[in-house]
Amino acid sequence: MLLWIGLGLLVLAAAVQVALRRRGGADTIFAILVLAGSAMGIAAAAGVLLDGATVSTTIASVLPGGDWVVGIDPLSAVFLVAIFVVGAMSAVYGIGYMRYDRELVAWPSHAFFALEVAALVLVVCARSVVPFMGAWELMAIGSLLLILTEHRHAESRRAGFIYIVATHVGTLALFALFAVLARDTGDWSFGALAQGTHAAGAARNAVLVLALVGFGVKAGLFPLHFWLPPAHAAAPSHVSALMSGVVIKIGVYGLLRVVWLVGPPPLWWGWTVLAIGTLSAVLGVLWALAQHDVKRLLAYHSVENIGIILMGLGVGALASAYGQPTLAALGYGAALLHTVNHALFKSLLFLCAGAVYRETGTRDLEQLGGLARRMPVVWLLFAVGAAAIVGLPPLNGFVSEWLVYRGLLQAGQSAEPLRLAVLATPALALVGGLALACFAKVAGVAFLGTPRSSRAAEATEPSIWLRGPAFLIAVACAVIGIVPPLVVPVVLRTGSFVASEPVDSSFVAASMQGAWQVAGFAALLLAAIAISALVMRWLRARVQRRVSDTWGCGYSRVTARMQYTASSFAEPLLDVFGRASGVRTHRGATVFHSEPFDLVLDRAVAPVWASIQRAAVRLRGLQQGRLRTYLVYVVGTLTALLAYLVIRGGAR
Amino acid sequence: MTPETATPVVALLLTLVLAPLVPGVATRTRALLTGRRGSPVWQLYADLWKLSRRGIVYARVTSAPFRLVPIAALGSVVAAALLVPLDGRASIFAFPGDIVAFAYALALARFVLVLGALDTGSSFEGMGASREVTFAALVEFALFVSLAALSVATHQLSLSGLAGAPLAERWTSATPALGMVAAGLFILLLAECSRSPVDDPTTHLELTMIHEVMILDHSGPDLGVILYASSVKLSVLAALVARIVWPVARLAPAARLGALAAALVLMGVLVGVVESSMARLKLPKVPLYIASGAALSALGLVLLLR
Amino acid sequence: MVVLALVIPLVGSALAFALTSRGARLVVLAAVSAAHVGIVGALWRTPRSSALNGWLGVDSLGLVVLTLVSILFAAVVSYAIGFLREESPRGGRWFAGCLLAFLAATSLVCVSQHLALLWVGMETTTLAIAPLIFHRHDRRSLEAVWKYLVLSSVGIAFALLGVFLLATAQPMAPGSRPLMFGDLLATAHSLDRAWLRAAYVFALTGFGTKMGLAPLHSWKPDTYGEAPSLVSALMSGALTSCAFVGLARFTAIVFAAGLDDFARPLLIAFGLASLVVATAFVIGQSDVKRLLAYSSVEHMGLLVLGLGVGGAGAFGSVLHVLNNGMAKGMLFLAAGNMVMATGSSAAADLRGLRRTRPISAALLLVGLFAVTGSPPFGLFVSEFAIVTGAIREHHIWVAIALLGLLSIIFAGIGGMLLGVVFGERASGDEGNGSAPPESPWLVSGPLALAAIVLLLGVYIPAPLRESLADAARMLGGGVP
Amino acid sequence: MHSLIEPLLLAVVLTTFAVLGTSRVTACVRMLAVQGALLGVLSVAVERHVSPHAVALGAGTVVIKALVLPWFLRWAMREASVRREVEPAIGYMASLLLGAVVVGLSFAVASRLPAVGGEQGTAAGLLVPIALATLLSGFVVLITRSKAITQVVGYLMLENGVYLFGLTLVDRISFLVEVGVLLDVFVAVFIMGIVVFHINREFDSISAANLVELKES
Repeated sequence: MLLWIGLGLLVLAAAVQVALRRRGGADTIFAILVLAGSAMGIAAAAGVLLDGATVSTTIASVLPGGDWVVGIDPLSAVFLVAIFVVGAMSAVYGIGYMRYDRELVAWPSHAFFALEVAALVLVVCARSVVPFMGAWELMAIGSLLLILTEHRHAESRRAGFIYIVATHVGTLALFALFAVLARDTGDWSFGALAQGTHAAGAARNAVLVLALVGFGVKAGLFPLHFWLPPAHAAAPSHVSALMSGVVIKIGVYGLLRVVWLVGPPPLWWGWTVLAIGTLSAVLGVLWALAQHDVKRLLAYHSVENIGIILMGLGVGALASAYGQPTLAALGYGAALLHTVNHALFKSLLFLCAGAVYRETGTRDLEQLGGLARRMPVVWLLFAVGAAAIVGLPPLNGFVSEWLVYRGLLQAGQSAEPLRLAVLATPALALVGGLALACFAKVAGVAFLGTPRSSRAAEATEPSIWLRGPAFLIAVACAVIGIVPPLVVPVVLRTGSFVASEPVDSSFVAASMQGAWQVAGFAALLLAAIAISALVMRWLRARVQRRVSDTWGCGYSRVTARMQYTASSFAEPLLDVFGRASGVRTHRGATVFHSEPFDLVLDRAVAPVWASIQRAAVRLRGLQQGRLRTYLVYVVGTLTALLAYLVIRGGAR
Repeated sequence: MTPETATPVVALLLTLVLAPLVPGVATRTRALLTGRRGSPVWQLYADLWKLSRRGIVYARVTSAPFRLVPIAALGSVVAAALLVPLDGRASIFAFPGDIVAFAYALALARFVLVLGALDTGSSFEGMGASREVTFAALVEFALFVSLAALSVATHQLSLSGLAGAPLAERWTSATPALGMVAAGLFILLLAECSRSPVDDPTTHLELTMIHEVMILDHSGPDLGVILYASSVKLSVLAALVARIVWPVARLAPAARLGALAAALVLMGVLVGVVESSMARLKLPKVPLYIASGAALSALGLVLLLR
Repeated sequence: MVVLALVIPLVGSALAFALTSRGARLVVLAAVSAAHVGIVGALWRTPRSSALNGWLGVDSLGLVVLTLVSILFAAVVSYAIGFLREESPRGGRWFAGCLLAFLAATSLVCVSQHLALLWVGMETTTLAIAPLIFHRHDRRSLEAVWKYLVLSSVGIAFALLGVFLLATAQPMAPGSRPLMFGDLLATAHSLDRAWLRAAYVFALTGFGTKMGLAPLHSWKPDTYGEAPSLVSALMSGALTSCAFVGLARFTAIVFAAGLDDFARPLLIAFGLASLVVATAFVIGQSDVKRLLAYSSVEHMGLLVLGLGVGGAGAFGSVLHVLNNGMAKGMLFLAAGNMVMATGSSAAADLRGLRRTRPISAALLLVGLFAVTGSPPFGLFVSEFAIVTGAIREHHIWVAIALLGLLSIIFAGIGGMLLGVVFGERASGDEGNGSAPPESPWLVSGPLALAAIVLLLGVYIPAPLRESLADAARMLGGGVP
Repeated sequence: MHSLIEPLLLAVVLTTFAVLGTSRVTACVRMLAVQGALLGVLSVAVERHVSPHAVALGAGTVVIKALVLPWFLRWAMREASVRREVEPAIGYMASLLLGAVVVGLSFAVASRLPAVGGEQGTAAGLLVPIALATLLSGFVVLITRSKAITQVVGYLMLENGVYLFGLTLVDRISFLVEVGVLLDVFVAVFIMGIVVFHINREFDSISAANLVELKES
């Protein structure tokens, strides 16, 4: 019930934007409505999460596929929380963000934004095929319109096109997926489908493969991630925050939902998911390291984090295949928690990046620098986000990565071949190290040192519309990081729900204890740092301090142009990985510059599409305008049919 | 407070006190082996004392991160030390999966250190930071190969389990595998603490430095604390390696403490020997070196998984 | 009642030719269309009504298509009023007259239970629409109408031969009346297999040409490209659907006679061929109306594919007739608005029109998703049913090929339409910045169609569902 | 009356060959008229007992196919001042050979088809293949002749073929339908004639070969 009210408020908010257009007060009312609606939704989701009960309502329908079922179960509740939090914050932020662009008419994009959030809610709440697909496509179209907000730039048009084609391919895969699922029943509600397929082996394999394709595109798994960086770079930052924070997570939701539908997946699937996850994580962060455009860089980090999420998911799938319910719950739970956490800190990072973009007018790292002095609040928030995404304690990123590590290491201790999963642990560590390098680069080059351009030098702190939401998200990151017991048991219970295993209380208790211990460690770390801060204070107080230029190692004075650039900062690391790092480098006597490219989009997808077009052009010859030729086609067809007739026993 | 519960605390304090000795021992050994007298082993104590009374110079461009470097370095190293069973049996604070916490606490210190280096806007420190993150990422990878191997060997998820009592039994059954893992860990220790052959703490040519070049602009107590923190890091890791090679869980508390002190000195000597025996590698070669460490541990891991 | 559906348009057509004042002519046009809609509504209330001792009769399939024709025609008429205002050589006498004659002919196809009569209606549609194609009286439209006439006349001649062969196949039992659909269906098993096969082959070629199945589609791009948009809308929406009715009736008989294994492969082959051709020509297409023509080829392919795979596919394709007709009509009318604004149908010239033609631009965008079978539009339901049918009937490879081709087609259509809707004029000038706002006559029709397509995606009225299911059963299929 | 069928059918074949062979458009049209007349007579001849329906149908056929349409085509030619040559894409000899092939083919196919049920056995036995032959030769004309007008001729021949086949079942296809068919053909040709006329107005020659403006570039 609360959920419906929340949805209603979201739609109402969109209506307000449409009705009031640019009149004063529209934005405020919009913000209030969105926040209220989201609060309702979160309340509804929280209710389900606390007492694990599933609520659902059925709407009679005369379409093929039987009645429509809509409801909240723990799985959708977890995603609902993420959707509403990120959605509301980004919506409010968007109001301030769009005000920077005078000639752009903002109200449609605000309206679309609210509707997009509503569509996301419907996707995770739909419990039967037709409404699910409907909401799914509404979501896709909504994202397209949001990406195209600044469609006067050819860049965003191209991004929108790539996005919509990729996502439509995914939709068609889901098309096939549900067609296979619905093959033997006329009732296409998820409940009925779940009964239908547990038995059938081949069908289940087909479903799982199609799920990897269909939901993989949405989630941006390697190698289906190619639409993601251009789209995230082209969209307005609050849209990027929503897409990267929530929309691509719907792909994860889909995978979990399919697992829930078809029961314990076969081994090959678990291994595949684990492998793809590892690959996406490593390649994603590696390619992120090569970027200079802040938003593209963040987009590649989404690929990385989706990879980490899938590593957890893979562990869960393998564990349930080997019949280890607790480990399965742990893996799925880790995936869920990292989903939520990534939704938080990635949207936080996008919001900060958007503020930088609006203030400096550029997304190119090489043009930034020294922003820490100009916009300290944004810098602080960005630092929090960066530390969180790198997985540093005591922030939320650490908690979920800790869960993933635990899953992998515990898998390593089992007797079955399952223990080979432990081999993914070092890869995860490598990802962590690379992420640290990458965000050291972003934070250091963009915010520290001295400005590399005049625009960077003149940036100022953005309005409260931009800072407020980002601040709240940052607080959420810190709270989850410092008090993990708030969330860990919930996600683990949801994990066992996904594995459709009864929740084992001792396991929950154990996980609760573990969560408290993490909290304890966070406390100890903070205490240690506080103590050493006091020590430093005391030491510094005893000596006299002065300020001078940076030690230039003999050079007369240090200029902004002498600073280390992002390209050169990342170079040695990219060098280690050679061709895989997807970067073209230009070395000169005085200049070192590198331009990244997407190995999949530029090396595989674009060429294939080009060759398809060439083939099509060759076929053009069939339509050369000669009526006699066309008549020949007709008679040719007729002859062929007659031949078929004779072959298939036209004789008496 | 029984001795059993007290020893971990004592061990930690002991480590904190003895820490500056380890690099001293290392440099002294190296000097002796290369036929020089070299500086006394307690040189670092003296340096720290001097630095604590020198004035501080802050570069004009620097901001909060630069000031934060010593605090984070010391704080997180100590927090990490809490998780290590320095006394050979149990750490002060342990929980399943605390190996992750250990590694990421050190990563936190590194993050701040790198940001501080970039804060100065100096190209040299930028260069150092770039090298630091490059090698650290690879070390992280190798480190977790070893930790995974140990966790597979001992069926434990916490450091005090990995390096504590359970390991002792496994040594008898899986000596070669664990040997390789230990060797790999020692190689990583040299890289992580930027000792030769990865880095040369005694060089004075900025272009070849990694760790040193990042703290060029630090001075006075700040520099002192940073140096002290890195010595603590060195000795904690040294103690960890020592515990793995030489499990002493069954000895009496006092003996274990003595073992800790001995282990620290011995590791210092060992580091010195290595440094005297092999020259610093060319930077492009370093990843190869780290990879070799990872390979050793990986071999051990595979043997254990088999 | 059934007869009225034919007589009223005929009378109206005669009036339109007779009347001299344009205003009166438009009134007749609107009145007839309204009356026709009313009659169809009444037919829904009195199912199975028949006339002329059974020569005319309304069965489910006919009723569904008749409804489509009637609604589409209403939309087109409201559009035509605006259209004739903007550009009408010679007061639109031929225009109105032929439109109404076309309505009569299509209604005849839908309601005739006698197959030869159906053929007569089919041929008449060809002849009634030809002068409309020729509306612009220039070289290009001349060429278009010539190709259309020759090709479809030849095709329809084959269809006639098919009818005759079917009559030959029918044993001269005293009870059964020749070529009456109902009797044929009932006594299908007593038909002579050999003649029946031959009849089906010719009928497939003939009606296939009228539907525009590849490789018999070659008239389509030229005709749709050159005809006025509303004519293209009628052809792609109504004419092809009527041809489908003809083919469906033959197919039903063949299936009833137990020749599935003979007919299904043919249908599937035609379907896939049409999809392939559509894919090849949609990619890199530079002209909006030709693009829509090839999209029509694609959807005709889907229709026969649905028939071919059977099962849920049959239901899907009957529903798809409805959806595709509405969506195509809507797209052609929306595109027509833009073409009227610029006088060219080249995509490059239509870019940036969203400023002066915002509603049409929005409609194009909606149409893009509707016509590519995206939920929540009706075409999703029907295409989904077809895919389900293919999988349930173990045509896995057909399903895979279908989905692959659909995704490429989407890329092709999306590439152009997104460019048109969101693109900017190559030459920076804002074009007709001072153009008048879109006239309600010109947008109301397509808007209504869009609403219907959307509605069919979320709600199918019970009686309609019943008729669809009934038609599907007649075509040897079932309800998904 | 029945004995007339075979000679009439053979005459039809001859007219077909004549159309294929002649080099004059007018001659084509004339031959077509003759063919139309033959069809009219045939539609009466196939009947065992002459019925008013059959007579009326035959009369209608003669009027439309032998008189009105040819006259109309000639009018169109005159108005369009069509040059007299047929200008085939392939030589007359070749067309004739093709015609022969087509006739052989149709007899082959017809032999594989079951007999048309009923009393007029042999006659019908000849009727089916010749109907096919006429139809296919019409196609040959359509494809090999490039002039719009000659393509109309080809279409009419094709139509005649179908019509011939229809004669096998006069007793089943009711009169009304036959008339409808006839009228449709009439209107079709009428419109085609108009278009031919317009084509001539727009293009200097009415060679349909010029109509290649619409295509995929």
